[in-house]
Amino acid sequence: MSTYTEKIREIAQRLLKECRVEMVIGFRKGSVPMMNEPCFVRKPEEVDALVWDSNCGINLANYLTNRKEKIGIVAKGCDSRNIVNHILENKIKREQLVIIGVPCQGMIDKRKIVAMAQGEVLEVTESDGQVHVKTAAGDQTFDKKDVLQQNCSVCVHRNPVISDEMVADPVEEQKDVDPYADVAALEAMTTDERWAFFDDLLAPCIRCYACRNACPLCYCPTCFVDEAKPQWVGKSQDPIDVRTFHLLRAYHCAGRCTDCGACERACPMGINMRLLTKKLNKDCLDLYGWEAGLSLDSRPALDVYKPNDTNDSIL
Amino acid sequence: MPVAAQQRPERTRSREEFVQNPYLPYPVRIDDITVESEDRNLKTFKFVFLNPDDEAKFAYRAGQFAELSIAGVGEIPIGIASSPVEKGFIKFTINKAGVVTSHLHNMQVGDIMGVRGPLGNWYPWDLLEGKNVLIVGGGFAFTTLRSSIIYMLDPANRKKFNDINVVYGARSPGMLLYKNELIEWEKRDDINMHITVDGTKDPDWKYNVGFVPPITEQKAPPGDENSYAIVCGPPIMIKFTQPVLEKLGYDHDHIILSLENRMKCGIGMCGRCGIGRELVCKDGPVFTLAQVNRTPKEY
Amino acid sequence: MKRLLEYTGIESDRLQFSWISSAESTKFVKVVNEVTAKVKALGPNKRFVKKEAKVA
Amino acid sequence: MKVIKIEKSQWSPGLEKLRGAFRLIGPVKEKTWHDFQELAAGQMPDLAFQNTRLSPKSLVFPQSEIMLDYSLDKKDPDCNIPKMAEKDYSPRAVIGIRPCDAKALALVKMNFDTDEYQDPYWLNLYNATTFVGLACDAPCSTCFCTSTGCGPYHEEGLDVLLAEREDHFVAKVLTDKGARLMDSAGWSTALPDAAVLDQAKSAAEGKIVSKIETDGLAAADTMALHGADFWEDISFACINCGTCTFSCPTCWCFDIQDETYGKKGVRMRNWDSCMFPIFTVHTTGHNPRDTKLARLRQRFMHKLKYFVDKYDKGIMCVGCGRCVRQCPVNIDIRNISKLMNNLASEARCAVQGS
Repeated sequence: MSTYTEKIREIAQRLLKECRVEMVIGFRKGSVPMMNEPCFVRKPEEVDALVWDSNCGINLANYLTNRKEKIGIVAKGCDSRNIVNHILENKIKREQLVIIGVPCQGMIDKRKIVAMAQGEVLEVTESDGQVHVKTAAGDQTFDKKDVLQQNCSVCVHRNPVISDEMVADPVEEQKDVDPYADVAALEAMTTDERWAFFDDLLAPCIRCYACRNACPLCYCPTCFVDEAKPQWVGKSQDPIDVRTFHLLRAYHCAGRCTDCGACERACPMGINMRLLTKKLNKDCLDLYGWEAGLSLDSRPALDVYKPNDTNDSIL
Repeated sequence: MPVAAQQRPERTRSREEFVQNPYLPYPVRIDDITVESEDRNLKTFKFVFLNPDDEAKFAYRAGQFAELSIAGVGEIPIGIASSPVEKGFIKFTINKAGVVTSHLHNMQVGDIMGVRGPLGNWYPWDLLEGKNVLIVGGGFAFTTLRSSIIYMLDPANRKKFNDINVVYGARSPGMLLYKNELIEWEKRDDINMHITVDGTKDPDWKYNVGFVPPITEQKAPPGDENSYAIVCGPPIMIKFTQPVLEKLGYDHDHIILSLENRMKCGIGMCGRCGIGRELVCKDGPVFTLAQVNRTPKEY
Repeated sequence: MKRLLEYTGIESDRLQFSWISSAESTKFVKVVNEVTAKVKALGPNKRFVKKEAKVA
Repeated sequence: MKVIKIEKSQWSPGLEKLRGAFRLIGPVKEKTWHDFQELAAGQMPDLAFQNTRLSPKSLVFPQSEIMLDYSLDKKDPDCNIPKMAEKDYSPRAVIGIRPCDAKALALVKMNFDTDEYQDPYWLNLYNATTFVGLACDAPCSTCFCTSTGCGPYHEEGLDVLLAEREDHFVAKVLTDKGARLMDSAGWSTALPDAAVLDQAKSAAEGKIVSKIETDGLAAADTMALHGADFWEDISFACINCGTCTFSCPTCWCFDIQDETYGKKGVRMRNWDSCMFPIFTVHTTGHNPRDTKLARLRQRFMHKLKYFVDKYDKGIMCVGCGRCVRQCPVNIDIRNISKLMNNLASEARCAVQGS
C-alpha cells in the first residue's frame, strides 16, 4: 500500500507543478484508527499529506459535483465508475479531470474489526494481506479478506475503468464471486419474511442522511425528503416514513449505483441499506444487461429506450 | 428585555409549575380580512381572541412579532402590525409566499386559528423618548412600523417624541400598505411623511417617485446624538440605505434594524435563527447596526 | 419499482402499470377491472400504511 | 454527601425493589454497541461498556415527540384548537449514565429552562428522571472530558455517582432525589471514609490521554474566528450529514412539524441539525448559510465560541468523543478547536465587543 502512497504523491506533485490541475483531491491520515479524511491539496509542497491504505472507502467522486476547477482526483475502481456517471450526468466535464487511477485491493470494514477485537481498537496497520490490530487488551492479527467491506469482498471491478495516470499495474479481478448472493437469499424469502426483514434492518435509522450525503449520485439541490411544497414524506421517526425515505432514495439510484459501499460505511448505525440498491443493480443486470459507469460511450439503461426492452410488468 | 420577563414570578422547580406551555397558541378568530396590494399577495388579517383574558396575556410593545399558528399546516413568524394603543384586536399583514401563508390567504372571516406570543424584543421606546425619530420602511416590512407610528401618534405618547419623519416606499402605488392611513398621516403637521414609489405611470400621483435610499438622502433630516433611525425592509433596501444614513450623520448605534431569519419556536430554544451569539427571535428581532456589525452576517 | 416493492415485502399485485392511450377506452375498462379484482383478492393493505406517527 | 457501600449481592435485589417506584432504564448490549433502553422485568443493566453509541439525550429529548394534538373535525367545538398532548411522566431511574452525558444534560438544561420560557416537555421528562451515574475507570482513547470541565468522576447533573469495585459498588449520594432512590432500593450501609473515591478519581483522570485546547477561545474575537482562512480546508471533507449533531449529547436543535391524519392532527418536534441546508433557508429561497463551509463553521463556532460567550460556562462539549468516532469523514473537533485556539492566541484582541 505504501508504494501506492508514494506514487500518488509523486503524480500529484507533478500535476501541480506543471499546473495541469489547480487541486488534487485525495485522502489524508485520519485522527482515529481505520479512518482517513478526504482532503484537497493545492500546492506541490503539500502533497506529502496524501496517503492511501485500506481505509479509503468514502467515494471521492462525491466531491466533484458542480466544481469548475481543473482537478486531479485519486480514484479506485468504484470511484472511477462514479466519475463516469458524473460525466454522463453533466456534473463534471471530462476535460476538467486528471484521474489518478488506483487498482483497488479492497477496503476494510471497521465494524467487523471492532466486533472481533477484544478491547478498544487503538491502532490498525496492514502488511501483505494481514491486518494487525492493537487493542487495549493486547494485539490481534486477521486475514485482510476476512475483514473486507462486504461490497469489496464480491467486487469484480477493482481496476479503474477510466484514468489518465495509474499508480500501479492493474490487479487481477476476482472471478469466483457472486455479487448478488445476498440479494438472491432475500428474494428466496416469503413476502412476510421480507417485510419483517426490512423492518428490522431499517429500525435503527436516525434519519441523519449520511447515506444520502455520502453518495455521489445524490446531488439534488432540494432532496425529495426536504421538500415542503408538496411534502412527500414525513420527517419523524415513524417506521413508515423511514422506510419511505430509504425506498425512494434507493430507487433514485436505479441503474446508476456502483455499489461502492460509501453509504453503508458512512451510516453511524451500520445499516446495510445497500441491500436495496443492489436489488436494483441486479434487476438492471438481469433485465437490461447493464452495470453502471463502465464506459463513457453508453447511456444508462433507464435513460434510453430499446424496442426489445422487457415489459412483462406492464398490463 | 421582552415584556414577559418582567412579569415572570419567582420560579419554583416543581413539575406542575409549567402551566404556561410556550408552544400553545392562544385561539383566535379571523374578524376581518382586507386586501392591501393590487396583486392581492398582501392581506391584512384582524384577529379577535376567543378567550377575552388572553388579550391581557398578549400585551405587546410596538416592534414585537408573533407566531401565527394554523393547526395541520404550521406556524409563521410575523411582525405585529396593530399598535399597543389599539385595543380589542390584533392585526397582521401577510405576504403570500410559502405553505402556511398560502393556506392563510385562502381562509375566510370566522375561521379559527392560533397566535403565539408576543415574541422577541421591541423598538427601544424608552431610549427614543425626547429624540427625533426617522422611520425608513420598504415593501411589506412596514407592518411593525405602522404599529410604531400609531403608537407614537397616540395623544398620550406624541409629546414624548420630538419630530418624526417617515420615508416609506413600495414598487408602485398599488403596492403601498395601509393607503388610507398613509393619506391621513400625510395631512398631519406633527409627522413628516415622505411616501415614494419606484415608478408609476399614474399622472396624478402626488408624492415622490424614486427608490427609498435616494429619497431618504433628499428628504430625511440630518442625524445627531438626538436622532435615531428605524430601518425595516428588504435586505437590498437596507444595504443601500445604510451609507445614506451614515452620510446624514447617523452613527451605527443610532440606526435600529429589525432582522428576519428562519424561525420555528420563536422562544430562543430551537437554535435556528442564531447570528453569532444572538438569537434573532429572542435577543432580537430589533438590533442596532452597531450590534449587527459585531455578529456574522448570517440573516 | 414493482420488483423493488415486492422485494421489500409488498405484494406486487398492489402496484400495476399500463400504457393506455386516451383512445383505448375498452383497454382502460379491462385494466381497471383486472387491477380491482387483484387488489380485492389481496384484501386491505396493512403494511405500507401510516395511521398516525408512531413516535414518543 | 453520604457515601454508601452496595454489596454486589445487594445490587439486583435493590434494583428489583426500585422497579416498584421507578421505570428502570439502563445500557443494553445490541450486536457490538450499547444503547440506553427501558429494562424489561428481570433484565439487568449491562455495565460492561465504555459508552453508548448514541447519547442518552433521547431519554429527555426524544428524536420525535408529539407536543400538541388537535381535532380537524368541523363538528368538534375545539376544532383547530391545539391541546397539550397527554404524556406519561411517571418516575424513572437511569442506571449507568456516564458523567459526561449527565453534565451534557445540565448544559442543555440552560437552553430549555430560561427566565422567560420553560420547555415543559424537556423539563417534565428531566424532572421525572433520577440519574444514577457510573464513573469511568477505563475511558476510551477518544475521551477528552477532563479538558472540557468534566471528568470520569464528575458529579454535575447526577443524583448518585456509582463506582464499580471488585465485589461492591461505592455510591456517592449527591441530591435528595438520589437519597430517595437509595432508600427505596434499601441500600443504606454507610461507608465512613468519604474520600475513598478521590484516589480512584485521580487514577481515572490520569488515564485520559486526549485533550482539547480551549483556553484562548473566550477572549477571542468572534468576527476574526468567523473570517479565519482555515474553514475551507477543514470543511472540505464534510458531507453535511446529521451524524455529529444527532450523536452529540449537547446538541439540542429541533424542528417543529404538523402532521394530519384525516380528522385529527398533531404538532410534533423532531431533532434537527445545523448541518442541513433547510435548517436556515428562508421561504424566499435566501439561505444565510447556504454553503457547507458556513454550516460546518456554525456548528463549531456555536460549540466553541457563541456558547462560551453567552453562558460563560466553558465550551458546549463534554468530551465524550462520539462525534470524533462517528464522523464518516473524520472531522475532529479537537483539531478544529486547536486551530481556533491558535488563531485566538495569535490575534489576542484587547477589546472584545460586549
